[in-house]
Amino acid sequence: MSTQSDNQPVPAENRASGWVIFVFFLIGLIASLISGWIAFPNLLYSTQQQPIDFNHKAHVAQMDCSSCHFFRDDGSFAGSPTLDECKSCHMYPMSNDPDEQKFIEEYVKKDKEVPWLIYAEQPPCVFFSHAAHVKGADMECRTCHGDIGQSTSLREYQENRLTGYSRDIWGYSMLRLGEAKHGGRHKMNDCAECHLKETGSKGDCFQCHK
Amino acid sequence: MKIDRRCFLSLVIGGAVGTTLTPVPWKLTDDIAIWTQNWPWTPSPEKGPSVYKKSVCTLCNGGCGINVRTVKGQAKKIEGQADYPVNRGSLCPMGISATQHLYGPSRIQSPMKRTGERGQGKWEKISWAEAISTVSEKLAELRSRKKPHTVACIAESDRGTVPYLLQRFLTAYGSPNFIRTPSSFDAQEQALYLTQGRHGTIGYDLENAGFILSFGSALMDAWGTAGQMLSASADFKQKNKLIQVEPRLSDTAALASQWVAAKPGTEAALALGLAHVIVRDNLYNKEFVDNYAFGFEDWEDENGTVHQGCKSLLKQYPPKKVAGITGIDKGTIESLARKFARAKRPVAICGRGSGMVPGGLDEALAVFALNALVGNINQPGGVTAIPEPDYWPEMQRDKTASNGMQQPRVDGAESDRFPNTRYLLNRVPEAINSAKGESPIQALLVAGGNPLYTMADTETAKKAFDKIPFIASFSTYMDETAQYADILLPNHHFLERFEDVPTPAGTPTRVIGLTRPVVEPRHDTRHIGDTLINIAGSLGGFIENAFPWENYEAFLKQTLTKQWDSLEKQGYWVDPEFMPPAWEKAFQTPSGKYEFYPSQRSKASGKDADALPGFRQVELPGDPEKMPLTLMPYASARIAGGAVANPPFMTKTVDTDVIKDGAVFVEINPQTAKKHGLSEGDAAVLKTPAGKARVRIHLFEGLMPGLVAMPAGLGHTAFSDYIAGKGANVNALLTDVTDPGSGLNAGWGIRASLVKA
Amino acid sequence: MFPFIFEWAWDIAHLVFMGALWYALSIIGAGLTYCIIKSLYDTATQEGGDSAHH
Amino acid sequence: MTTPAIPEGVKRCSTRKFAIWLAVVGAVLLWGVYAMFLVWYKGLNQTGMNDAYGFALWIWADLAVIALGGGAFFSGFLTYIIGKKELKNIINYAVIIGFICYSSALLILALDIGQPLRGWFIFWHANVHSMLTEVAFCLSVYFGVLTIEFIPVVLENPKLDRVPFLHHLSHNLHEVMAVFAATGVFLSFFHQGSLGGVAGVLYGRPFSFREGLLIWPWTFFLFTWSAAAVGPCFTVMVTWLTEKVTGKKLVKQEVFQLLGKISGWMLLTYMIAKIADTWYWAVVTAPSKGFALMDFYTNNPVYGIWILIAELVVCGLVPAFILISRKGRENNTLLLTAMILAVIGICINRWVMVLQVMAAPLLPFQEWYMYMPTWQEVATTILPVAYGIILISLAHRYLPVFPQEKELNPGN
Amino acid sequence: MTKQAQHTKTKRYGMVIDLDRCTGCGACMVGCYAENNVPFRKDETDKMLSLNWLRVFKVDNGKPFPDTEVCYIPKPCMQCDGRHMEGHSPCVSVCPAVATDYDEPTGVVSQIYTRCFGCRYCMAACPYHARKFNWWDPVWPADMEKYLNPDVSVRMRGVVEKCSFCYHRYQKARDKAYVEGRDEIAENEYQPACAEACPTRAITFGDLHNPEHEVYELSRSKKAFRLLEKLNTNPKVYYLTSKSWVRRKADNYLEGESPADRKPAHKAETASH
Repeated sequence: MSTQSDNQPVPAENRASGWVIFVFFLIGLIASLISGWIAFPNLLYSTQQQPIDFNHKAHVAQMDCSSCHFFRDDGSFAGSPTLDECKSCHMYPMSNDPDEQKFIEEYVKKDKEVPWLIYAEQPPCVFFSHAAHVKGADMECRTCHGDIGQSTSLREYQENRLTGYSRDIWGYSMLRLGEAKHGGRHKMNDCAECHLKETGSKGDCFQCHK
Repeated sequence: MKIDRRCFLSLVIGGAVGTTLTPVPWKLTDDIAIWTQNWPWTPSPEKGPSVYKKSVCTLCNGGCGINVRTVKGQAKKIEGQADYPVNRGSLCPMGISATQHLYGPSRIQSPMKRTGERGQGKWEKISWAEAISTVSEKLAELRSRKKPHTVACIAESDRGTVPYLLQRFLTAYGSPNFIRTPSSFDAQEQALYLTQGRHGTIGYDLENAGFILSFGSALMDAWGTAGQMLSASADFKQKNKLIQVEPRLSDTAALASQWVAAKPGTEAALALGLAHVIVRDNLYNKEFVDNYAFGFEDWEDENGTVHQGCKSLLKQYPPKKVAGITGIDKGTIESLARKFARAKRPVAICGRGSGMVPGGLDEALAVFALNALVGNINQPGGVTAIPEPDYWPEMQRDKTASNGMQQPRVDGAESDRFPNTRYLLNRVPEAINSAKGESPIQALLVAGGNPLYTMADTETAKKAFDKIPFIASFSTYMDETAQYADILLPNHHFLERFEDVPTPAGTPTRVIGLTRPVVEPRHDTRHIGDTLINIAGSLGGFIENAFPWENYEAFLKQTLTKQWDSLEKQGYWVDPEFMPPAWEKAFQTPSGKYEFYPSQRSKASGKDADALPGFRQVELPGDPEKMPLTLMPYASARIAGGAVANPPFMTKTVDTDVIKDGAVFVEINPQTAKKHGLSEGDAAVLKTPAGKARVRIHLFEGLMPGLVAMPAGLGHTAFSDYIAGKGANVNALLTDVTDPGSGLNAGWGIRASLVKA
Repeated sequence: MFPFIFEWAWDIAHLVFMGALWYALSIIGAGLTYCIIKSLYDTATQEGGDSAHH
Repeated sequence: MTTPAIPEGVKRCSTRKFAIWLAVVGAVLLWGVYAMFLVWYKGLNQTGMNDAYGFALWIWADLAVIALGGGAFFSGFLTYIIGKKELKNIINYAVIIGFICYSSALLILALDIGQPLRGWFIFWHANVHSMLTEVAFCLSVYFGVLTIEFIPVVLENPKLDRVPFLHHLSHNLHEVMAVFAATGVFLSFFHQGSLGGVAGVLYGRPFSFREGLLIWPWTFFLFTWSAAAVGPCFTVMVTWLTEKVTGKKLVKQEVFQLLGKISGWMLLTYMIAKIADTWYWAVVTAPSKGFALMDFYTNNPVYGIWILIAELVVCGLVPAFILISRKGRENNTLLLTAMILAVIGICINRWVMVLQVMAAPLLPFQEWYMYMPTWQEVATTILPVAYGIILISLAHRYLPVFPQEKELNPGN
Repeated sequence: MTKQAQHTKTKRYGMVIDLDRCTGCGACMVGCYAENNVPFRKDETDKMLSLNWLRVFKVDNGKPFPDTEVCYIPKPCMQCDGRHMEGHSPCVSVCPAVATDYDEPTGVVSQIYTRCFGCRYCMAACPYHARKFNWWDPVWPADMEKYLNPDVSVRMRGVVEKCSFCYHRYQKARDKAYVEGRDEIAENEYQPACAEACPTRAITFGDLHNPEHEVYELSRSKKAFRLLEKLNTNPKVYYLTSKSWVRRKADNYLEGESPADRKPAHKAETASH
C-alpha cells in the first residue's frame, strides 16, 4: 500500500495551516450543535391535534371536574370520559359550537369512542394511583396537570416517535430544566422529587410499578 | 488556503465533540431503552372499568358457577361464584382457564364445508344459510326416503334445554337415536332407577357426610363437579372422613385418611364383603331395612317361587374370600366395615376415576346396597335422587316421525336386551361396522362429547364414522370429531351464549344455573338452539311447528319462566320446594320399597342371579401371556380428560414426569419395572389389543405392581398447535367391555405389554 | 451513579463505592488530560522533534 | 520485504501468507459474529441456558478470560510499581493479552444480558450492594486503563510514530504509565475480587457461599490472588505459543523464569488459602446448611470429587511446587507444563464456581440440573479466541511488541 | 433498600399453605397464570424454560407400595426477608440495577420488568428457582391478548419475572380504601389470585404481623415450617404439615439430624424483633 512519498514528510507549504484546521473544527462543532439542539427535538416528536377541541372552561362553568373525571366504586380513576358519559348531555347539540357539531356527527351518531390523546398517559409498567393523590393527599388536579380546567382549547399533543410516550412525560425542555410547562413533568424522577419533599421518601418500587 | 485530510478529520472531531454536547446521544440512549420497555410487539392490555358477570361453566357436566371479570367487553379472568350452590366459589383449573379457549386458536370461526378427504383438515368457509340448507336438504332427503330413523345425534348431556331441543328435533323428525356420551353416572342412575324406581340424577351429600367410602372415584380429580368436590375436600383430611379404595395412590387416595389398595375391578366384591360383615354383625340400619326395603330376606313371589334375598347372597362373600379376591387383608375388611357402619352419616360412592367410563351395573348396585344397609337414602350426608326437569312443552308429530320413532335404536339401548339402559354410545361403532349393506346411521349430528376422542378404541370408532355418509358437527372448537365431520355449524362458546344448566350429577340439591353471554360472540358462530330452530324451519311441516319460537333465548325464557327472575338476578335457581322425600314416599319401585332385589332387573333377564348384585370378574381383553401387564387410565385435575382438551395453562401445570417433549409418561411400580427391564425415563412401547403408543416410563411406588397407569386426557390430535401432539390418548388403547346386564362399558383397563423402545 | 439518580442515597455504601469509582476515574482523566495537553504543547514547541523516548 | 508499517529491524512473513492466515482465523471469527448476531436478534433462547442455569458457559468464559487477563495488571504491578525491570520485555504483550481478554469479557457480557439496550442501567441505576455492579464498573474502567496502556504500543507503529502529535502522546503516556498501572492494579483488585464475590455472596447457594471480611466473602480475595498468580502463566503460555507459531524467540528465558518463580509463590500461597477455605466450607459452612461435602459430588454424571482433586492437587499444588523449585523452572518443559496446568486449574475453579453452583440441587427432592450449550454459545465463546489471534497477529506484525526480538533474532 | 425503623403499621404479608389440604389440583397455578398474564409456549414440558410463578411439586415418602404417601408442595416466590430480616433477600442485594427490591410497607419482594436488563444474577441467587426468565418474546396466539389483565404489565423478552403476591391487588385495595376514606385494608380485601383460586382453601394469606389475621396464628403453629430454612433466607411463605417426612423433604439434614431438632419456624422470625 505504501508508496515512497509516504515516507517523506509532506512539505509544510502543502499542508493546511492551523487556523484552517480550527475553522473546520468549528464548522463541525457548530453544525452538530445546531442539528442536535434544534433539528433533533423536532424530528424526535410527532405532533397531533386532539380529535375534538374540547373547551374545559365552558364545561367547568356548569359542572364539577368530577362529573367527568370521577372515581369508580372500586377506587380506580375513570380518566377521560367515555362516549356514553359525554352522550348523557350531548346526545343532541347544545350549542352552535363547531367542535360539538363534529363530536355529534363523527362520534355520537357513529357510536364511536373519541380517541382522546392523553397528555399525562403513563406507560403500562406504571401504576399511578389517582386515589392516593387526590383522596389520600388532597392534591389538586392542577398540581400535575396544570390549569387545564381553565383552558378553552386543547393544546397539541406531541409523541416521542421512539418510545411512544407523550412529550409531557419527559417535559418540553430537552434538558428537563426550568419550570415545567402544563403543570409538571412525569418521569420517575419527577415523581420521586415530589415524594421526597412531601413524604420524606422517594418511595418503594412497587408503590408505582406493576 | 490548503485543504487536506486533516481538515476533514478536524471537521469530524468537531462534529463528534459537538454531538456529545447535544441531547442526541443521551436522549437517544434513554429513548432506545424506553423503546425496549414498550416494544410494539409486546401487547399492552387496555385499561377500563372492571365489570363482573355471573355465569355457569359448561366445559364439563359439572356446571360450576363462575364470576367473570370483564374490561371493556373482554373476558379477563374467571373466578368461582362464591354463593353458587354447587361449587360455592371453588373452581377447577379448567374453568379458570376457559378464557384461553374463548380467545384461542382452536375456535371454529364460521360455518364450514369439508373440501378434502375426511379428517384431512381442508375446509371452505360457507354462509349460515348454505350450512343450514345443506343439513336440512340431507335430512329432508332421508325423510323422503322414509329413513328418518337413520339419523342419529350424539350429545354430551341429556338434561337442560339444549339437549331437550335436540331430542325434540329428533322426535319431530322421526329418529329415536338420541345418544348421550357415557359417564359413570349411567350405571349409578340405572342402579338408582332399579333400586328406587326413579329416573333422575344422583345426589351425594358429601359436605354433610361424616364418613365417605369411595370406590375409586377421583374426587379430587374431576369426578362429578370438580369445583364442588375440591371445595368439600377441604375438611376431608381434617375430619378423617375419607377412605379411598383404589390400586393407585391417586390425589384422592393421598388426601384420604386411609388408602385401601384393592385389586382393580374387585370393588364390587369389596362392597359385598363389607356388606357381609355389616349384616353378619347386625350393624345395619334395621329401621330402614325392615320397613322400607324389599329383597333383603329371601322371599316368595306370587307363583310360590322362593327367591334369594340380599342377606343370603351376602353369605357368599365372607371376608376371607373377599380378601382373596381383592388382595386386601381380612382384618382391614372387617375394620373398614365396622367403621363404615358405625360412622355418623356414612356414604359410599362409586364411579371409577373421573367418571368417564360407566362401569358395571353390579358394582353400582353393590355400593348402593352398602348405602341402603346404613340407611342413608334421602338422609343428610347420604344419597338422594334428584328428579329430572319436567317443564317441557307439548308437541305433535307426523306419521313419518311416529314410524321412525318406533324403529329400534341403533345402539340397542332400551331394547329387550338392555331395557333399563338409556344410551349406549359404546355399542354404536360395532352396530355400524357389523351392519350388512349401508350404515344404519346415514346422518350423524354431533352436538358435543367429541366422541372420536373420548370413546374407547378410537380407531374402530373412526372406522364406523367412515361409513356414515353425512356428519355434521356443532362443536365450538375444532376438536377431533369436528375435524372428521363434513359440515361444521359452530356453536357459540359458553361465555358467549345463554344456556340452562340443570342439577349436575352428584349434587344433592335441585338447582338450575344460567350460562349467559359474558362477551359478544367473537366469530360468525350461532347458538346451537338457533341453528336447530333454523333447520326445523327449513324442513317445514310438523317439524317446523314443533319449533315455534323466534329464537333459542325466547324458548329458554318461556321454559324457565318461573325460575327466570332468580336466574337473571343470582345466576341460579334452587328449588325451594325440593326435599328428599321421606322413606314412605321415596320409592316408586314395583314393591314401593327400596329394592335390594331389583325386580325390574330380574324381569329383563328372568334370572335371580342376575338381579341381585354379585361379583363377576370382568375379563379384560388381551392375552395374559403376551400382555402380562394391565393398563389403567388415571384422572388428573390438571389434565382435562373429557371432550374439551386442556387449554395451554393447564398443560403448563402438568409436571415433567407426566409429559415431556411430547411423550407421555406411564407410571409403573419400580418392582414391575425391574421385572421388565425398565427404568425411570426410558422410552417404551405400550401395546394393548386396541393399539400401541410410544410412552416413557415413570416409576411410582404408589402404584400396585403389575399395573401400568396412564393419564387420561392427553394425545389430542386436533384443536390447535398449542394443544395437539402432546402424548398419547389412552382411550385409543382401551376397548369396550360390555357389561352383560346393562350393555354399558364396564372396562376399567386392558391387558398391555410394555417394551423398552 | 450520580446523586440525581433515583437510586442514589447519601449513605456510607454509596460514598465508599462511588467515591472510589470517581477517584479512580478522576486519576485516569487527569492523567489522560495531562498527556494530551503535554503532547499538544510538545508538538507545537518542538515540531518534528526528537523521538528517543525509550 | 520491509514495508514502513512493519517495525524496523524485524522480519515478518509475506503479505500473502499473512492474508491467508487472517482469512482462516477470520472465518472462525465470522462464524462467531453470525452467532452473536443471532443471539442479539432472537434473544437468549438461542442458548442452552434455562432457569436453573441463569449463568452458564459465557459467565464461565468471562470469569476465565478475566482471570487469565490478570497477567496484565499483575505484570504491570511488578514492572511499574515493584520495579522489576526485566519484565519490561514482556509487559507490552501482557497488556495486549489483557486488552484482548477484557474486551472479550465485555463483549460476552453484552451478549449475555437479556436486554442489551438497557445494559447501561447497571451503571446509571447502580446498586452498590451488588457484586455485579462492582464488576461492571471496575471491569469497564479497567478496560479503559488497558486501552490507555495499549495506545502507546500502537503509536509505536512506524507509520503512526511519524505523526508528531502521536509521537509525543506516546512518549508522554509512557512517562505517566506508572500512574495508570497503579490505578489499574487498584481496579483489578476489586473486579477480580468481585467476580469471586459474585458467587461467594450467594447465601442461598451453599456450594458457593463463603463467609468473609466485611462485605467481601473469602472468594473475593481468593479470586484476586489466583488471577494474580495465574495471569502471568497465561501471558507466558501465549508468548511461548507465539514463539512456536512465528518460529522466533521473542522473550528471553530469564523473563519466563522470573514470572514463573513469582507465579509459583503466588500459586502456592493461593493454594494454601484455597485449601483452608475449602476445608472450612466443607466442615463448617456446608454442614450448617444441612449438606455434607459429598452431597455436592455425588448422584450426578459430571461433578465427581475428581473435579476437586484436579483443581486443588493436579492443577494447583503440583504446578506450584514445580514453579517454586529452581530445577522445575529451568527445565523448559516442566516450566511450561506447570504453567499450563495452572491455567487449567484456574479455569476449573471458575467453572466450578459458576456451573456447579447452578447444577447442585437444593431441595432434597430435586435432581441435579444439567446443561448443554448450543452451537451459538460455543461459537460466541470461540469468537474472542479468533479475535484475539487476529489482534495478536496484527500487533506482532506491525507493532514493536517485543523489545528483545531484534537482539534474539540477529539473523533477520 | 434503605432500612426503615420497624413501624407498627409496617406489614409483612405472608402465606401459609396447608399441605394436608392441598390436593395438587393446579387451580392455584392456573389462577396465577391467568391473573398475571403469564405467557405460555407450545411446549411447556421443560419446567426450567417455562414461565411459572407458581409451581406445585409432588413429593413422596419413598416407601414401597402400599405404604407410599404423596404430598404436594406449591411453591410461589418465598418473598424472603433475608438473613437479618432486613429485606436483603438472596435476590434483592445482588441485582445490579435495583430492578428488584424489598417493599418496606408490605415485605413483598418487587420485580420491575422495565428496569431489569436480564443479567439473571437474581436467578442464580434464588435457592427456590422462584425467578423465571423470558427467554422468548411472549406470544398470545389468535385473540388471546384480549384476556390479558390490564392491572399487570406484560413482560418483554429478556427480563426476569416472578410472583409478586399479586401486588396489583394490594394497589387496588388501597385505592378503594383511599376513595372510601380508610387507612387500613381488611384481610379479605387483598388476597393473591392463588389463594383465591385454591378450591380446598389450603392457602391462607395475610399480614404475619397482625394478630387478627389468620396467618398470624397459623404461621406460629407447631405444624409450620418453611422451605430450606437453614439457608436463613427467612421466607414469608409457611407450610403446614402433620407428616414429619414432608418436613424432611423441605430442607437438608445431615445424618442423624432431624426436623424435630429445629426450633419452630416462627422463632427465627420473632427473634429479630
